[in-house]
Amino acid sequence: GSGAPAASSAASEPSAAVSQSVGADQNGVPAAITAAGGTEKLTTPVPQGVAAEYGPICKGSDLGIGKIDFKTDTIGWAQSEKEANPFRIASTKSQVDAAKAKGWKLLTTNAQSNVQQENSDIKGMIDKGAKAIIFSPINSTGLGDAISYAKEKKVAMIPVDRNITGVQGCETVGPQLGSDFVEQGRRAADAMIKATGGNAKLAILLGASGVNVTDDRTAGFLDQLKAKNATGIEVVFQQTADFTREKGKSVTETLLRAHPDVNAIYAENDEMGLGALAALDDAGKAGTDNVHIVSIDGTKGAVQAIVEGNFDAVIESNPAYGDSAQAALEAYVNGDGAPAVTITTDNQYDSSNAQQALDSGAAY
Amino acid sequence: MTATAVEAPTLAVRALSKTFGGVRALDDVSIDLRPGSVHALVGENGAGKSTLIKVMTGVYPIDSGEVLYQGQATTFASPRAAQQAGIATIYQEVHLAPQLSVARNFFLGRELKRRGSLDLRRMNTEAAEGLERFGIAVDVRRPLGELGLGIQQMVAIARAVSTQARVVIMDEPTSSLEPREVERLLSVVGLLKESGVCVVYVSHKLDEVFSACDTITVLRDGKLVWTGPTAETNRRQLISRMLGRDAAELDEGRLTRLAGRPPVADAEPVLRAEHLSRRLVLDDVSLVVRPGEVVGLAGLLGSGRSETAKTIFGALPLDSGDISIDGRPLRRQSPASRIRSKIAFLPEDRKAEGIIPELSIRDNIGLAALPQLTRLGFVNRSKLDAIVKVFFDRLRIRAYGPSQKVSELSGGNQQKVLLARLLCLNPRVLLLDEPTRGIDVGAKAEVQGLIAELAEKGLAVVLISSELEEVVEGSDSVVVLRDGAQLGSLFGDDITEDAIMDMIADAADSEVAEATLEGQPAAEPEASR
Amino acid sequence: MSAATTAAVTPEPGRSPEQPPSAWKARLGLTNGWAEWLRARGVYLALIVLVAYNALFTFNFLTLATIQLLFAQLPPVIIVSLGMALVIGTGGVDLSVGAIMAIASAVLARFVLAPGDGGLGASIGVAMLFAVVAGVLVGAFNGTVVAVARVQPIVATLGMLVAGRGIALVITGGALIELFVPFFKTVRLGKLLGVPYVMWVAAILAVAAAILVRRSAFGYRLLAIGGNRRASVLAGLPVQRTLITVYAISGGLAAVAGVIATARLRASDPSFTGLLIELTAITAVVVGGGALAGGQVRILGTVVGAVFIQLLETTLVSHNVPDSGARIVEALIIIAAIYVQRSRSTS
Amino acid sequence: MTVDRDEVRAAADGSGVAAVAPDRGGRAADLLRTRNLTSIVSRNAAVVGLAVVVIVGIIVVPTFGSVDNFRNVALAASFIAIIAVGMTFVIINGGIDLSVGSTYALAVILSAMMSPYGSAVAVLVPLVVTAAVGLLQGLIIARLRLPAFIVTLAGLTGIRGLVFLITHEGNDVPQIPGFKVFEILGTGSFIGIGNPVWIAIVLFAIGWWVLNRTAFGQSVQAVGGNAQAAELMGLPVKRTTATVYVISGLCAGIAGVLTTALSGGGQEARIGDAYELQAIAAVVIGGTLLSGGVGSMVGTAAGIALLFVIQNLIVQGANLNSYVQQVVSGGFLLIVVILQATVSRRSGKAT
Ligand SMILES: Nc1ncnc2c1ncn2[C@@H]1O[C@H](COP(=O)(O)OP(=O)(O)OP(=O)(O)O)[C@@H](O)[C@H]1O
Ligand SMILES: Nc1ncnc2c1ncn2[C@@H]1O[C@H](COP(=O)(O)OP(=O)(O)OP(=O)(O)O)[C@@H](O)[C@H]1O
Ligand SMILES: [Mg+2]
Ligand SMILES: [Mg+2]
Repeated sequence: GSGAPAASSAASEPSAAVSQSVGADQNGVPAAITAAGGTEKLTTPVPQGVAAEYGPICKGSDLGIGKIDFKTDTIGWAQSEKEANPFRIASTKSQVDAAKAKGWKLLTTNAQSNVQQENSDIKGMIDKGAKAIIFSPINSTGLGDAISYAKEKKVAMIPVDRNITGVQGCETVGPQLGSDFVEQGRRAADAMIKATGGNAKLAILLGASGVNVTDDRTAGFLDQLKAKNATGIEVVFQQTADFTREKGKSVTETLLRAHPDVNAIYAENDEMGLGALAALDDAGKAGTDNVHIVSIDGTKGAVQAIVEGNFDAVIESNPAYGDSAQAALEAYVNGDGAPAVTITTDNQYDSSNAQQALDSGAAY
Repeated sequence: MTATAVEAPTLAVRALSKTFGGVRALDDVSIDLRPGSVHALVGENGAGKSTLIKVMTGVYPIDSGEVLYQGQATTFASPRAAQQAGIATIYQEVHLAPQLSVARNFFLGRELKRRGSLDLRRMNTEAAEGLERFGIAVDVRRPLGELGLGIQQMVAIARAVSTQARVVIMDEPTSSLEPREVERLLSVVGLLKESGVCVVYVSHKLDEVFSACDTITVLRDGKLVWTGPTAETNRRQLISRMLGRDAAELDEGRLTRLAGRPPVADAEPVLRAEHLSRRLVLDDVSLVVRPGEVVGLAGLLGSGRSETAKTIFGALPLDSGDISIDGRPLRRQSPASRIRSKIAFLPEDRKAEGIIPELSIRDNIGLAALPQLTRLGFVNRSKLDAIVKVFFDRLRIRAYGPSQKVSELSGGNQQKVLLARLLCLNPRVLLLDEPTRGIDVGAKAEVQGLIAELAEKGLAVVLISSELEEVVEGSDSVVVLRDGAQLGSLFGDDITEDAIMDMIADAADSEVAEATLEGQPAAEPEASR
Repeated sequence: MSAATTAAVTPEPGRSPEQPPSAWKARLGLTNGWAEWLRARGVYLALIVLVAYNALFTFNFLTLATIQLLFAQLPPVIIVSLGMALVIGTGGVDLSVGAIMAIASAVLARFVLAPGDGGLGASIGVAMLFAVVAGVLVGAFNGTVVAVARVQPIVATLGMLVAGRGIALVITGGALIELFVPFFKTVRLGKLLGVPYVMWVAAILAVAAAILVRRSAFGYRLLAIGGNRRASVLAGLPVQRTLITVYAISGGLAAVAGVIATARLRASDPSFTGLLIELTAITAVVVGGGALAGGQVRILGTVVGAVFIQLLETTLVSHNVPDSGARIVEALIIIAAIYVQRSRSTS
Repeated sequence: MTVDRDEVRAAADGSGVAAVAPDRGGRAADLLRTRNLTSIVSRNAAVVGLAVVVIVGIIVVPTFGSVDNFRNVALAASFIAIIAVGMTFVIINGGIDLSVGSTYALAVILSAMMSPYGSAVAVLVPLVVTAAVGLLQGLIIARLRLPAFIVTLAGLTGIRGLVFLITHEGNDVPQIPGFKVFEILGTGSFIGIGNPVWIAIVLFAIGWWVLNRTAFGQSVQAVGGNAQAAELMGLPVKRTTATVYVISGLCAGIAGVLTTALSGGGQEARIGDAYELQAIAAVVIGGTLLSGGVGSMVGTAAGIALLFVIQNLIVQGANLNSYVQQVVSGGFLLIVVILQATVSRRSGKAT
């Protein structure tokens, strides 16, 4: 729970951008949110660190979920992917730290990117007596089995980070807290346009294939280029680098041979961006004067790269849902309820605030 | 039905040729195989007998020439096609599916069914009956692989014979059988012949050929050198045709009788293997071998001869027993340590336990002697080549050179490669399990001669052979086994085939007697307890 | 050994009545004619075709820089494939090489990191040494499980594939660790005669492996065990020792690859270092003419196989083929490549 | 090593054919009895292991023994269990199928894609396609005699590529529009146990029957033991080999359809990643030899159960972070296979 408050201080501009683009969207609601069943935007003033809230206010009692005594009952945290990259590490750490601070009993599992495993992890924790599950869904649709089991067992379900598709309002799961990946892509496009002045030969390092984060970040980025009519930015290359630094490096090396004229790279996560930077460095092309880099996540390494003049901008994808999710849970089961969908504020770093983010610890 | 020479051939080949790489394995061969007759194919190792069979039955494609089946030019696309057309073949050294039960093997490919499901009950009964015909009474539900090689061979034969085929081809069916089984097999061959089946019979054992076959074809270097009725030839002529040498020349080189050397009883034993026991396999077997002595192991299939040799060699763990060389006890039970103690072992199952098929003849021979040929971890190739050359020439291995792959050799030549592997170890004790299995008359004489020669040089030899004659003629003393237990020993002139068979038969009788005597009372107290 | 004595003892007897194939033909593997020869070496042909395609259709391909880049990317794959070739030669397989790369990388990181950052502050030389030792030990463990406990290699090393990466993550504490080691720059960019140092390392290891297989007693044993393990036991070969050594070598080579990969990335990334490299290496061995059943090792074929696969992937990336298409094309080309070189022993 | 259970039982009863050579007396009978006993233990090492782990689990981890938990473990295991049925055939036949994870994903995606056209289409199209994919690989392996490992490795890559292709690089996550009847296959249950579990049980029974009670099953085993010998014995080696890959593809397809039916929604295109390794591990833990010829369906069932019970115990019993979990499950796998190998060697044929 350290990231969110710190981030919010620098959040006014980007959060405005969120509202703006939400307003600009066809239905007025981003795809991920529609999918999550949030239909109407709440007009109540949003708290710090929250970009927008949607849908009705959910209360656990609507699903017959009883009150939880957090001193004695346990709750569960189901992580979707290995705690291998900084995002996942921070994400789990945030849940664990928040629970520890409150003195809650938290079980944790990790599904290692396997959706069946996440289903059975969640059900396993329920069998073990967890009264509520906070979980990071592997994808937006594959957890129907675990969700219906939880419903049957009257266990509260709080999805974080990704939203669950195909549920309406609060009928199936409790309040959802998430980032808007499409929006992250759009903001990356904005940053890229700003960095390149609207003229560039651009390469995209895609995330792992078949993952909706990849799709959203690509779609948001390309849509925004179109929306902003940035015809000067020519996308000459799109290859997956699997969200890893190693692939980011080797794909960029090949890219530099096949397309020596590329002068901008959009990396869909920081790791790939840093891999690209390593390749550029070996080729003597590091630095934003040579090749512009914009990436998404907001890890320390990438923010440091801004400070060193190698990255132009980093769009944050805030993993720290510990405090907010646990607060939402408490409100959902014991209090007055929480909004069906909460989109958190994602920060954005460039040369103006990178050093500050490092100093304050906002970059994770 | 009676066989008459005028009957049309069931199966015939015309001008058949087959080349492997540079080697001409079959060269313009034409043969007629008639119904109701038994046709022998003989020839040296590597003469092309197996190749002929494989080309006829669709294993190898035909290079040139044709195969006529029931008067029609036929090309079998696969062994399956040949089998379905009514040609049952027992290929040389082909193991069935060792993990399946005997009965399932017996019916493999033509399973009996009841309501869509295998009729195991009937398969078991009928397989047991089918094997009875050959005097094999085993539990047909046991996995085949648990049985000795000889039994496996019998199952393969019984399986082929029971398919009601028009043609039955047997490639060295008796190589792992001992006399009693051979006799049974030959009587079945007789039955097949009477019922009009065309039988092709390949063997290196000329006695079998003369007693069972009507027609003989001799192959040499892939060419047909002679074919004719059995009555028109004799043993010596046949051998001279096979080897391509004069009959007179043959007489000089002939060496079959090995025994009759000066007694060696007074020398200190080299090998002492005493009270060898292994649960359910060996029961207190003892052997003592002196330098220059050949000790034969005799017994029926599965009597534990191979196991005795393997335990001495450390390849099969012992429950109890003492083995010593020159009075020094051997403790570590591993082949490697036995080889260091100068014991060498020739396994009976050359394919599974002997050759390394993908390696060259040179490497196969040098394998066991590597420690002596290695300096600083590197193999001294010139030394290796020199040693290999010695044995390659001495054993007359038939190949285009030591660099040929062993898998490309005929069975007999593979056997010689294995012998060479043992001999270059300079052993003091030789354990030979079926050393002449599947090798031709010429080579057999050579191998037998070699054994005698080695014994004369002071090696201690343990000889296992399913050919009783070989044991009788070659051994200075014989230990007779049955069911893993030692029945007794025979020495010198007492060693005769009859003596051995009598010993085994007596034991069988007394065992039956014991069982009937002890069986009843033994059960009583148990029940009352 | 002197050439004279070798020549003196190897004349072919030529006793066969047929004209035996000449010795040089046998030595070149030409006994079955040119068509077979080519077929058995289909991987060279496949590589030539791929290079020709690139020369014609890939922008900027035939340049020194491109070749140097390829040489910089290749060594980890080649080195891992060498070990894999030896293991496959014994009839086994080593799925844990990627995990061992990760372990080596993690050990390296723990050693070079300053004590303040939770490391030991060792010099890079010491760290690399221990990284390789760690790989050898893990390999030896695999070998022991295979040889002594007689677990089937694929499962034994599958267990290590799962556990090994976990161990690497435990060593680094889960995260990627950036390493600022000046020596890594030499590893990445240093060249001798225009060829990157790392490629020299790979080449030397390949030559060493070839000598090991063809000349040493160990090589003989390895092939014998792969050809017929039971017969090798009965021939008195030290089967267990040989197998353990082979897996240890494979582990050691994987560790060397792990060190190189770490230097390339300037970071230890235990989650992804060497991920799935085992499949690439197995493919390289098989495309290079090795048989999974064991009994033969083709070092040159393996190296060429590794080059082929790496170049194939690079080609697909250079041409910006979408992931879906790239996977399909890669699958088809690999099947085509092994079809071309299909070993004649199968017929 | 594959004497059937009932055959063994019959032998123990003394029913059936005269068991022992009359002239070999009691020794052979002894021998038969002991071999059967030890081979029962060795062949069922996985079953024994499973029993031990379950009993220890129930005692040590209180929540592990609940009915709900067992029900959930069974449901979670059922998908890979179904894949493992096909894998058992392939491995006994002497091959391996690395493509099942991708084939499974293909079925998952196709089933959701086809669901707008009705339940029958959503079930049948994926099955036909996955059977065809299996057939294609089987034919390449059997006819062109290319190594199964590489062919199915290419299958793993290529089929995943196909999945990405039909989902536009994974951008599409096809959904089931509304409720479709076939979802019952996944979500329904009978006497409290989920339908996928029942389907898995039925497939195991059929698999056992085919393997041990049909001529095809005999061929599969004989070809796996020694393909060359099987060829010479006149068995349809190529047809058998191609067929096992069809079975494997089909099983992966069934598992995929059930997954879609259970989730009621679409899945991402990367689903099923590394499932092949789990299936192979289960088969091998079950005592099936990768060298072919020897194996059992019961063993595979126990192997799958063991894998999932261990995984569940890790969740239920300890609160480990993800990489320690990995070390524990890899270590467990190693321990199980080492024990398995040791037990079967002790009691099986001594080498
Ligand atoms: N697959 C093969 N590849 C190369 N050469 C072969 C192959 N099979 C057989 N040969 C060669 O063909 C010749 C004939 O072999 P074949 O097996 O037919 O002999 P054989 O008469 O059956 O001998 P034996 O009595 O020893 O079984 C031999 O020189 C052998 O080396
Ligand atoms: N007639 C039989 N009935 C039952 N089991 C048998 C029979 N014959 C052999 N066996 C089994 O086969 C095993 C292997 O026998 P083994 O081959 O070692 O004996 P052997 O004396 O060397 O005979 P062989 O001539 O077959 O080599 C024995 O342990 C025995 O259990
Ligand atoms: Mg032959
Ligand atoms: Mg024997």
